[in-house]
Amino acid sequence: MKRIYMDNNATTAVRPEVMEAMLPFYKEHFGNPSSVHWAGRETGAALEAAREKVANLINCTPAEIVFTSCGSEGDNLAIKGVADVLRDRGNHIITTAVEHPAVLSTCEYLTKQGFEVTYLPVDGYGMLDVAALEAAITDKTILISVMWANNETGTLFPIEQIGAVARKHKICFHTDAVQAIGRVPVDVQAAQVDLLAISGHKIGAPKGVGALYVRKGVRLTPLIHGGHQERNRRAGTHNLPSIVGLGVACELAASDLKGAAQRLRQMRDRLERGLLAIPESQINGHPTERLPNTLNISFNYIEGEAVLLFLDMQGIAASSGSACMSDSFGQSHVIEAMGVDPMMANSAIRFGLGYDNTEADVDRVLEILPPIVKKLRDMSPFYHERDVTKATA
Amino acid sequence: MKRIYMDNNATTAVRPEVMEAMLPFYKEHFGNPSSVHWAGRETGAALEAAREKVANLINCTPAEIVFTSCGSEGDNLAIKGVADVLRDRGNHIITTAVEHPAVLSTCEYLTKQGFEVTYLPVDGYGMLDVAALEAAITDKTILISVMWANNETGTLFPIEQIGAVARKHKICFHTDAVQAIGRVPVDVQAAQVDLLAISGHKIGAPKGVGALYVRKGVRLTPLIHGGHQERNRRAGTHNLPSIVGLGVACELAASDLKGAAQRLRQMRDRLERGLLAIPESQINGHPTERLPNTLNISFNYIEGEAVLLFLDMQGIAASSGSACMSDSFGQSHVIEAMGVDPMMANSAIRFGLGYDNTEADVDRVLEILPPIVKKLRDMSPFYHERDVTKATA
Amino acid sequence: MYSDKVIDHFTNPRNVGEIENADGVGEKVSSSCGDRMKVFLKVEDGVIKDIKFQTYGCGAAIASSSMMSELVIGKTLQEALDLTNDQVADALGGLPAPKLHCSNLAADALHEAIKNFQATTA
Amino acid sequence: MYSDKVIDHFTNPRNVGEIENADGVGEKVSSSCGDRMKVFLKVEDGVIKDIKFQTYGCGAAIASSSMMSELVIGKTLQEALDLTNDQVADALGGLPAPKLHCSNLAADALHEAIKNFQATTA
Ligand SMILES: Cc1ncc(COP(=O)(O)O)c(C=O)c1O
Ligand SMILES: Cc1ncc(COP(=O)(O)O)c(C=O)c1O
Repeated sequence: MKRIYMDNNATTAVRPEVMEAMLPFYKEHFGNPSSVHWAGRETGAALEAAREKVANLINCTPAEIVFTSCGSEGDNLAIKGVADVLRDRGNHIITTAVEHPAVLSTCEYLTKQGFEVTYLPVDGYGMLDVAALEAAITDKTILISVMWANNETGTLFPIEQIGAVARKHKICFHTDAVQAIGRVPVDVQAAQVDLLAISGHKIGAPKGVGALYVRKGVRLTPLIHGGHQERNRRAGTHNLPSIVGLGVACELAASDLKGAAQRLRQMRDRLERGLLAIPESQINGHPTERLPNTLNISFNYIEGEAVLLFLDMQGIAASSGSACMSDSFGQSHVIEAMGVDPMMANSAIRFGLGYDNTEADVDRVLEILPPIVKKLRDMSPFYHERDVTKATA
Repeated sequence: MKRIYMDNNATTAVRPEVMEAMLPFYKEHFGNPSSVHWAGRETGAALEAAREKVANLINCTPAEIVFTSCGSEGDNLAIKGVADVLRDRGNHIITTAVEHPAVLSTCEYLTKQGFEVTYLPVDGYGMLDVAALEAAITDKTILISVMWANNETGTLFPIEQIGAVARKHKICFHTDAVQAIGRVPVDVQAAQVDLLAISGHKIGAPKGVGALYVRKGVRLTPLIHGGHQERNRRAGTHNLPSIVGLGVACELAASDLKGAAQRLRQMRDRLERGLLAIPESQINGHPTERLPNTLNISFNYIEGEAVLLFLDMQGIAASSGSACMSDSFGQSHVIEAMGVDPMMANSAIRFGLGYDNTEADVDRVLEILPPIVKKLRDMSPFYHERDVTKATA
Repeated sequence: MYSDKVIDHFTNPRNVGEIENADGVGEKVSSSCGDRMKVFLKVEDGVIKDIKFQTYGCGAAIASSSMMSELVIGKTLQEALDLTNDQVADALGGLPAPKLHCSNLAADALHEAIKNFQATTA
Repeated sequence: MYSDKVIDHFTNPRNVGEIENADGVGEKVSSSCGDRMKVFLKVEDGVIKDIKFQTYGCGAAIASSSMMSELVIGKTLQEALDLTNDQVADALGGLPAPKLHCSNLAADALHEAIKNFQATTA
């Protein structure tokens, strides 16, 4: 059975070019880049070359890149790091109701430490109102943290507008760009962002590496104290092979950002049109302001997990809700924040297309999924009651 | 020129068996272990298998293992995590003057947060007085953090005795076992340790992965908030390939702990005897209570970095001070705490032997190093003055 | 994650459907996850002659419904009343711990349907 | 990290040693890292005829000492006094930023030796 992986918002396979670039750094060039001898020198150069590649992708200087172990660490470092430095200036943080848990749980933690957090609502498309954001600013506001692209729906927030507002009010602005990077253009200068988190494993680099952009002049308390790595912003021996991999993945992304986006969008749009032909289905997310690879779609009256299981049995990997949440029950906080009817929300399935997907993959999903929906609806009491309601109406 | 790597306390090459085990998890089995579909299931099983291997090595249950990104993260998570949970019970932490920066800087940070830290001194061998430790305990003491083995000198602390003291006083006990693991037996039950940090890249696993043992019942605030990974103790998508690698490295270490230690000790002892034949040299560290692979030796009147540079030019990688500190100047805080004469301290060189070293490597260092010392001493004004002093005495 | 039996019953659920003019109808909604099951019974001489179900829920809920229906068809009402959620889960070869609550639906909805039958015929 | 010139002068330092009955002796200790250099001069007709040094320090300190000695041998005292630390570093093809202070030793110790010569002959 051909396996089709359409869960690239959860994680991606390492790209072949990335793998190849990483391999020499495990057994041959394994020195600690902080060491002064040959073994350290050869990796030290590779470390800085990778830093430059990451910096190029988001239009910053290499010194503004701090390597981390994942997107979650980047978000934690940004938010807790700035909160700690600026707590004398104010205790108010603005974020949104639809952030990834890496941001939301961090904010909840800070609430226990005496911070106050405003969670901005979103509309039915998962879109944010920038005027409402500006209105939420108080003289205690020290940080705005708004994601670039939502991991569940793909909805893209108006980051440039938010950046302008943040700059106007001289408030530090962090964005979780874990899903945006490599899929849409990300330019920290144009967006006037101060902190930006990325994660390797969403763009064909391995798991266990990420980066935080820290604008020159932005001070933050380290999350991991220790050695002097990363200009005292992140201690711990450098994860050289993975950092090299992240560099190459960023280089690849930069080299074909438009082309890749177009290919993904074309496939995604065809998948979307095909699946929307199923009656009583709906897209969760913004119709246009959306990641080119993401399709979050609901088929009313059935449960998403059952759909996933049928898909899985046919070799198709997709997801419902965020991967991180799949071990907890209940509804996605993102879809809920959009005000989607709970039963509709429960049937949400997310497809995250990636480099490896082909039009044939789309064909296969379009062939397999509609009968699954039919089968599950035939089993669903809600579906039958709906028919009854209509018949008696 | 044959390259000889004797800096295994800084980092190690990935072992071939480890590499082989990791490879399938980058491009083939790359699913997010939190995902429920096939791609997640196959990695989910690998994740738990690795956890079991790590647990086996230190004699704990798999559920007590939290995977981290490095030793520094483990130390930070342990110390800050416990400090945050127990701050209502007390604000006093006991540690030693010779800890790794991952512990020392974390304690300095906590000092700014209102904690009080006692840094216990060590004797000339770098050894700790357990009675002094017990005497330092107050009713405000919430945490003892004492490393298992020192990274610079290899000196082994009496962890079992310290564990007994901590248990007697019902104080949480963390140990940084980054250098001990895989080199000496580590048993968290026998040692009555509550938290224990390890790092993959010191034992033939890759950089960018580590683990923190958290005894069942010990509560700690996460360092990285976010998803529910690692039973809510460490968020972020699992670094599967590296975790698998850490598992295999732990398995390999457990399978040949005694044999490997004996081989390393034999080579190290021969190197030590040979180098001690150089006049006015001395070992920094404990004569017997020491890691089998570590030799920290001083050649008075010359500077360690110059020795390293000469060694490096001949293909031999060793280090002076801790790798993390090599970009900062000044003396090693460890050697200083031992009360070693500053000039002697400045000439300290650390050899950290590893799996790949051979007796031939030892021969070569014994051949190359004495002439280097002679050459540098011939250049050193201190050395000549010493001669003059003796002559006129 | 799921046993082969669960997968089998999920993929090919037995006795899906509705019985017109059923002798007993019962339903149960899970308070924890919102899953819902509806059971229809045909009873003759105190024996379950036919059973059909409709289930809204995850794989575990659907498999549990199917397994339950197979377990009680042809059984006396008393035997059916004695069926426990655990027996359903066991018959499926076990369920992952976080999914155990899904199996609760099945026996509970069955028992509701029997009670409904008993109440209407009493 | 180090240029080829640094490595060359470190590996084969020129003019290492001591001059018995030197015309001028100077020394300098780095306050930041404890490196120490001692310079011995032989001066004839205001020209540095010979120079020897002893240095305790890292690679950069030793290479700087050697390079300095090469730069001033055969030069007039005034020319030697004009030699700056930066010139020594430049002649070595540059030094890594955190090592720049090591090159300071060389010119400073030289100037001390010249002052010592001038003081004793004055
Ligand atoms: C004793 C000790 N603790 C902690 C660390 C930090 O480990 P890592 O580099 O994996 O963060 C090291 C190594 O650098 C070490 O030797
Ligand atoms: C938007 C977003 N932020 C943060 C993260 C966390 O990234 P990581 O898993 O690398 O910690 C993810 C992915 O899980 C994400 O989608």
